[in-house]
Amino acid sequence: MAEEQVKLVEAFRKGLGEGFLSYEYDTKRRALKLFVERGALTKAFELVNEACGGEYHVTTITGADLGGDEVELTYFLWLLPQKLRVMIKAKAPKSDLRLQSLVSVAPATILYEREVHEMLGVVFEGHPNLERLFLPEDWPENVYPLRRK
Amino acid sequence: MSTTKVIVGPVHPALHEPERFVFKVDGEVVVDVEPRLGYVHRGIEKALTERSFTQGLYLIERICGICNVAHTLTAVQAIENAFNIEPPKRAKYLRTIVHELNRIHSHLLLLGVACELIGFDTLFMLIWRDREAVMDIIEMVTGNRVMSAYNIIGGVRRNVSDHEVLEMKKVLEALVEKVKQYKEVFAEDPTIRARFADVGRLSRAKALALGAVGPTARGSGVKVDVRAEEPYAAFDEVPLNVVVYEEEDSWARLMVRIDETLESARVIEECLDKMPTGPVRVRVPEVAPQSSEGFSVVEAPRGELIHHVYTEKGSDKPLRYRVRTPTYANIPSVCEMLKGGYVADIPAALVSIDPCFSCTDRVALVDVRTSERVSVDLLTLARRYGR
Amino acid sequence: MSTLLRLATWARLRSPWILHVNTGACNSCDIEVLAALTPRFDVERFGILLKPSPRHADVLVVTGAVTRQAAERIKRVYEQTPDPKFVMAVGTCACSGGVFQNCYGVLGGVDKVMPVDVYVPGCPPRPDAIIYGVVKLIEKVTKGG
Amino acid sequence: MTLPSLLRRAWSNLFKRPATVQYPFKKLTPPPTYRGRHILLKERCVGCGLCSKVCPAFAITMVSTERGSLPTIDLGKCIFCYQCEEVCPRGAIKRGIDYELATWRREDLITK
Repeated sequence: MAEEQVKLVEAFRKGLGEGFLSYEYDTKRRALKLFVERGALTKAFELVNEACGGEYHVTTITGADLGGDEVELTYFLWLLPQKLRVMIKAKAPKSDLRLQSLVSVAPATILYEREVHEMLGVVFEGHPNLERLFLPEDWPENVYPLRRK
Repeated sequence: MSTTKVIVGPVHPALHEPERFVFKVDGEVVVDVEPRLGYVHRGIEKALTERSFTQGLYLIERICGICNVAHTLTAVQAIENAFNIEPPKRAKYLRTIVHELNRIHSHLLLLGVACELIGFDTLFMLIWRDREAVMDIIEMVTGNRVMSAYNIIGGVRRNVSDHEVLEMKKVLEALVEKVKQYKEVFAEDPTIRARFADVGRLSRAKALALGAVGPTARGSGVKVDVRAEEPYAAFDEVPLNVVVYEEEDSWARLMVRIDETLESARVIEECLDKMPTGPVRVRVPEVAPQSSEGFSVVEAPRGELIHHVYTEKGSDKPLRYRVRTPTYANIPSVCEMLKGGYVADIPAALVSIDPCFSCTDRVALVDVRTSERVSVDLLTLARRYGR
Repeated sequence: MSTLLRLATWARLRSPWILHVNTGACNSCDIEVLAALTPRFDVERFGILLKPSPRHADVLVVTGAVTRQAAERIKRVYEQTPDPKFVMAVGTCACSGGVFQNCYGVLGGVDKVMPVDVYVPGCPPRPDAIIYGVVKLIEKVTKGG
Repeated sequence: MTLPSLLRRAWSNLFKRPATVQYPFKKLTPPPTYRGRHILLKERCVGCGLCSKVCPAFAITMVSTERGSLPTIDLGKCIFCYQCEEVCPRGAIKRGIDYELATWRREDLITK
């Protein structure tokens, strides 16, 4: 792990406190995985923003229901000055699928959050418009195509 | 302020791409844009979890026909990442070559279509005539003009012979000459300057904030290119010059594509020279050897493309497969670009992101709901206002 | 066949105007249809023109598997096309659904929604294979359109 | 682009062969690598059914005949990926370059 990565992990540890769970480093893909509490996501994005002076790019959000009781969200980021791939991971239990919307911090997440909402039923609090994006108008309510039974 | 709603996105004759945008216009100026996606949501991500890795690869290839090589390349790299296997070196070079050939064909296609949208049919026909040469080599190497079915997990399907290498070099050399002429036309021609320069502005700050990718970002001065920054396949040995234009308009985005075409041709030639001999594929297990996750990021012709896969030990199907296509990432930016512009400039701005709507899962057709809404297609729009 | 009808058939064969409809294709068939119109294959030799409106078209060239969202709309396009109309299903997806069979968003081939006159399989078909489909269509029209 | 250079180009194009091919009057031959209609060598087939299992488009079905179980390929479903050629242990499916496959009826696309 290079100096830049260590710095970011330290910033997360200091800034999030309890909200920061752990980290992993994938040497082959040169990617840094950071596991955080779902409540700490907004703060995490602010820390990233600070670390690279606003020069970062939100690649995508993956929502995955892997069969357990939780839905895993992965935020893929690319930090331009550090040339660093960062994955921020958070989990939300299926009984309470609520997260803060990150649109105010990172406007690029606007469509991704809508997609995760309609495919998995995750509610992003504070999102300006959580309407249907891909599914047909006659698709039944509360049926999410990518949920596992 | 009274606004009228204009729906764009019926049967789309120029791009052969279906989409729908609702524009709120005040006179001639666009005030707000609202994209409606998902007319052709086929449910690929779900279907992928129900098919084996090999079968899924052919489905992934058909997410988008134009950048199919980019899709399969990303998929095999993501799966190889999850399986923890390494393809042979020659296979990596061959992947790069086909990937770049695919980029050339895609960029020439877009440049032609852009010319047609502004009514410059001569250049459209000329560019498409020369594009056929690339299609011929793709057919020669992979076995089909468009759907290459070339990348597989653990390598590529077919080796190239020395004769084919020579043929490729010859065709590319001729092509580069022609593309240089087109570059001159694009840079100087008054028609093109009048229709594309200063249209669809997207500032650097906005491009970053809205997550623009590929030529859209590079036309706004953001220096992001996955090939240079997170090198994959053979790009760690074949250095790439990233093309960046600072003009922040549609013209800059088209110029980025022309320069990239030339750059791709150079990369292919370098790859052909440097390519080592050896096997082109390794045997891979049919079922996932471990429960893990893999991802891969690739610079597709339209921008950064990411696939993310979760595997489960002992299963031949992925647990979750996620695809994020470049056009999807560019939609917030294109909405921003169109705001404040004229109605007549909509096609010129829209075409400059090279929208690939089948990637993004949709189709739109004529939909006249109420009498106050007007339904027009892009080409008529371009013809009516543009000439 | 009356003289008038024969004249109409003759005129139709001289210039079959086409409308290209994408019902959820992956674009590869679409670019091959477009390639058939450009200099290398140039179907304008036979008076074939691409028209943007269904009301001007004689032949509907349909590419792609029919998705749930597009089914309704493609029916409307078919109804708007003036008689006599012909439908060409270009590509494997339009013939049967291809790889997209069993996806939740996909109904199947074009023949689920409207009658098809010529099937052109291929993934994607070469432009010359598409021209061959046109030849087949013309054959069909002359034999008893 | 200046006028003289344009004129020079126009002049040189006068003596070039036209870009348009003469299809359908003259048949084109795709390269030998082209993936067209399959050639099914029935005498080699042992009826293992691997091809029907691997087919991503569900185009191959095994039909029992008097010669045992044989595959039939529905060209209307086939995506010409030739994964079947790759898995066949006996090499009973071969590449063909025939691309003129258009028919009037859907049933004609199913090879017997």
